[in-house]
Amino acid sequence: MLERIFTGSGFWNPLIWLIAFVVSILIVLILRSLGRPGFKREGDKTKPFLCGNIKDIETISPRSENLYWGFRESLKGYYKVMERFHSGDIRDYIFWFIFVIVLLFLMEVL
Amino acid sequence: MIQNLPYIAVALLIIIGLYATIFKKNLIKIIMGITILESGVNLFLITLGYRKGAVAPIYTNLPEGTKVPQSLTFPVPQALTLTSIVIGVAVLALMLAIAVQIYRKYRTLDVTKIRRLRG
Amino acid sequence: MSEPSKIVKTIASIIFPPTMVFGIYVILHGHLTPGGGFQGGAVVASAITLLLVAFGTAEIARRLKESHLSVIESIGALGFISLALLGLTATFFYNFLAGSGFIFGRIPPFGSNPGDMNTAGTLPLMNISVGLKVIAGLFAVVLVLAFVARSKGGGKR
Amino acid sequence: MIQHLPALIIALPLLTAFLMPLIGRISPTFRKLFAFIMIFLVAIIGILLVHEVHSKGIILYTFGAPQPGETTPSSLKIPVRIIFEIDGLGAFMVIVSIILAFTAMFYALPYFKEERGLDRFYALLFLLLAGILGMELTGDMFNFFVFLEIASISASALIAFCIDRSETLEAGIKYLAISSIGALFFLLSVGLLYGEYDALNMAMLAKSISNTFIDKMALILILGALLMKAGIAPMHMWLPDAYAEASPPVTLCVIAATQASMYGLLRMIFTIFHPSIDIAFLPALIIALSLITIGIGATMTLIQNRLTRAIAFAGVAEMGYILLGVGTAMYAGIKGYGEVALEGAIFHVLNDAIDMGLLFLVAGSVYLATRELDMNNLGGLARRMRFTAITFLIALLASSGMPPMNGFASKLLIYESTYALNPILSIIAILASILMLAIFVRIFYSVFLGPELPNLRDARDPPVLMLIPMLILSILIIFLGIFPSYAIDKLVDPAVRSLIDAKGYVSAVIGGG
Repeated sequence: MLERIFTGSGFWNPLIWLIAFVVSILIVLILRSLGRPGFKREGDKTKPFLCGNIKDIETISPRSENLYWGFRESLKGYYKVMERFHSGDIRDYIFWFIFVIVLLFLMEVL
Repeated sequence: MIQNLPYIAVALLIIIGLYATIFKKNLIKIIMGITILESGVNLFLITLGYRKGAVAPIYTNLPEGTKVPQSLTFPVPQALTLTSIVIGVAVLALMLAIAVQIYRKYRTLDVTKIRRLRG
Repeated sequence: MSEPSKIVKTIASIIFPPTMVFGIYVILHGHLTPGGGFQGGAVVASAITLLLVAFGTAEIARRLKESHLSVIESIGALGFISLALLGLTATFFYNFLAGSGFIFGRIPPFGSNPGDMNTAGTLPLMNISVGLKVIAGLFAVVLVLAFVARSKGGGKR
Repeated sequence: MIQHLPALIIALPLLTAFLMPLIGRISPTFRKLFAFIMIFLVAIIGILLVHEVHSKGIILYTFGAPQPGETTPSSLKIPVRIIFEIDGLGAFMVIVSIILAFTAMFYALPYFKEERGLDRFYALLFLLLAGILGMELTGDMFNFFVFLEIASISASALIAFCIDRSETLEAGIKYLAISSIGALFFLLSVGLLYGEYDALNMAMLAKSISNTFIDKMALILILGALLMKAGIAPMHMWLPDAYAEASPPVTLCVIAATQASMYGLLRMIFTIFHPSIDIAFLPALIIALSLITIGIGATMTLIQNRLTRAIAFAGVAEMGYILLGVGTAMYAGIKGYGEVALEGAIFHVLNDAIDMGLLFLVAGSVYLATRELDMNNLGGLARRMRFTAITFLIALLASSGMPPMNGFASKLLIYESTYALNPILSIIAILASILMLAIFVRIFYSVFLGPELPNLRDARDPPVLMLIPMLILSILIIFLGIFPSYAIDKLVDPAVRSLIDAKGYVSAVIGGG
């Protein structure tokens, strides 16, 4: 079954993609098998290095609101506007609805 | 001019309703605004079906000499309006019921305070 | 909340029967005159609401359980939808009684006529079922809102 | 019986909804069984109907007529009765709604155990299903309004159903207020069109609409109302509230209602208004709105801490992709790459429904296991909830458009066609899609990975009955991902063809060319 869909300028065939995926996984496995066979996982070799005196390292993980902190920090101004925009006020919901209709109307008339 | 009076009333009702929904803070007043808006739309539909000097399209005991169907108003907009009124009652009842429950939980009907869902 | 005065109670009892009769009239004559299931149902429900205002929520709720109302409502809606389904010999909502000579089956003359109850086929039956549904539904709404209002008036929570 | 399918598919949910309060008095188990049997029947009828449409073309059903196909009474030459008209697009939407409603019902049966008033819940769910299906099948403008209102009323009652939490009430009244105002504007424009052409039938209107000012006004009002109902920015704010606060089965049905509004938009634009109405700025404006929607949806997902709310904002972005395809098709006309864009948009309706549905079902399972939706308090769930984690992974890959999941196929169609229109559009769309993937990885990490939290030790996968709907949707995602041409040939292409053939839609009702 030729599973291809044409997109106007090309086509997309998931089966070819799958074959490529499997091939690349095979390549990765081959590369991995080329590695040093005598490597041992025990000891402190695989543990991350942390400075300071942190206890219970196994239970600490960044909480959801700290992830992508940099992204959020750099777009602070944008998000401030967005939070004011999503005010949760029911009147704003209605206002924006009317706003879009009036905008459409004015663009048509003018 | 006089035949345009209903349309002016429609425009006024819709504007009043929208004004109430956008600028009033009380949830009940917003619900009233929606109801006023709905009356405006209903009035518009009713006005569409009007014909000058025509009588209601009820066949029982029509006045003598009525021409059918020339001197009857359009029945379809009236049916539409009735349906719209029924739907309006359902919307109103549900909104009031939810508003009552909201008052119980939030102890206020001020929409600037009923906004735990934001951001 | 203070008890409504005797005047209110008396007037409500006097007005209640004519309002009921008028509502039922509007439902039954829905296919002949302005009105129908919804309008008549609203009138009847408002008559019951009048009693609710005059005699208090507790008294009415003692006699009319909310679960009964929901059953009546279901029966009304079921009647409506099964009448529509019965028309499936031709199409959904087909008026299979009209002109059949059976109940509500007489064909009215075209144009102005004095109005005959025995016409219009399934429409009066549908009006009746819609009326049942509207009576129960509207009154349930009023009853629930009245309960809520009372529980707040008592200063609870 | 086969010619009554369009009526039965509406009548059965209605009948079930009205029977529910009576059935519930017998026994709760019987009620569950009854609900399941009925949804199964509705699904079967839907599939039969779609099969009929694909084998015979447009199906007409005239209510109250002596014959289902008798659209115009013998004495008149205009359609006066309410007509259901089901073409390829309607059939496609029936499939989408039925997939969502079926999985929702399947999921709801074990999800709700102890709550009161469950017979009302099921009644409203079936009523909502009837409303959605009615919107998709009807060929009558006013009837569309009625079903729109039925769907909004029952959906908002369902959203506000769990009145123990105050947020559900807030979401419910916001949804109801905004959608009733939207529906009133729709009604206003139906009135305008009726006043001008004395017709409510869509085919009749499509035939008679010309390029007058009143027609443009009507189109603007309809567009505003339906864009709002489809959750397009800047009118999308109700959507995260409603999706996030409703229980997962309800959310699935509300997704179906949103997609039905998108269907309404397609129908209004391409069948009724497109050939004759000429508003020059409209396609550009639609594309602009869709880009705003994609941008806001993707970026707002980032700062959400509530799991369902984050998914809901991703859903906003997905609606933006659909609208982007629609806008491109409007801009280019339905030929060449415009047709590809429309194909992508319609295929994305199905994919979006399945992906979002699965994400919300997973969120529901997480909530059921932990009673917690704040992602700050979640973590390490993959150890205990393996199946849920895997399905979430599948759904996140699909909804952020990663190959070989289904989302990629439809998004590729949209990307390439918008690239033909303007490369910048498709670059923005691809960037937003990458951002969505990054954000979903964050959600996946904070919910399922990381060290196990002590208070979540006894989290478990949901019971088997709830796993089945999740499994169904996952299999659909993978199947549509690996064999997209199957869905495109069988479902999407008939829908696109029926949209292109607006004249066929008209002549099926009125006759003639």
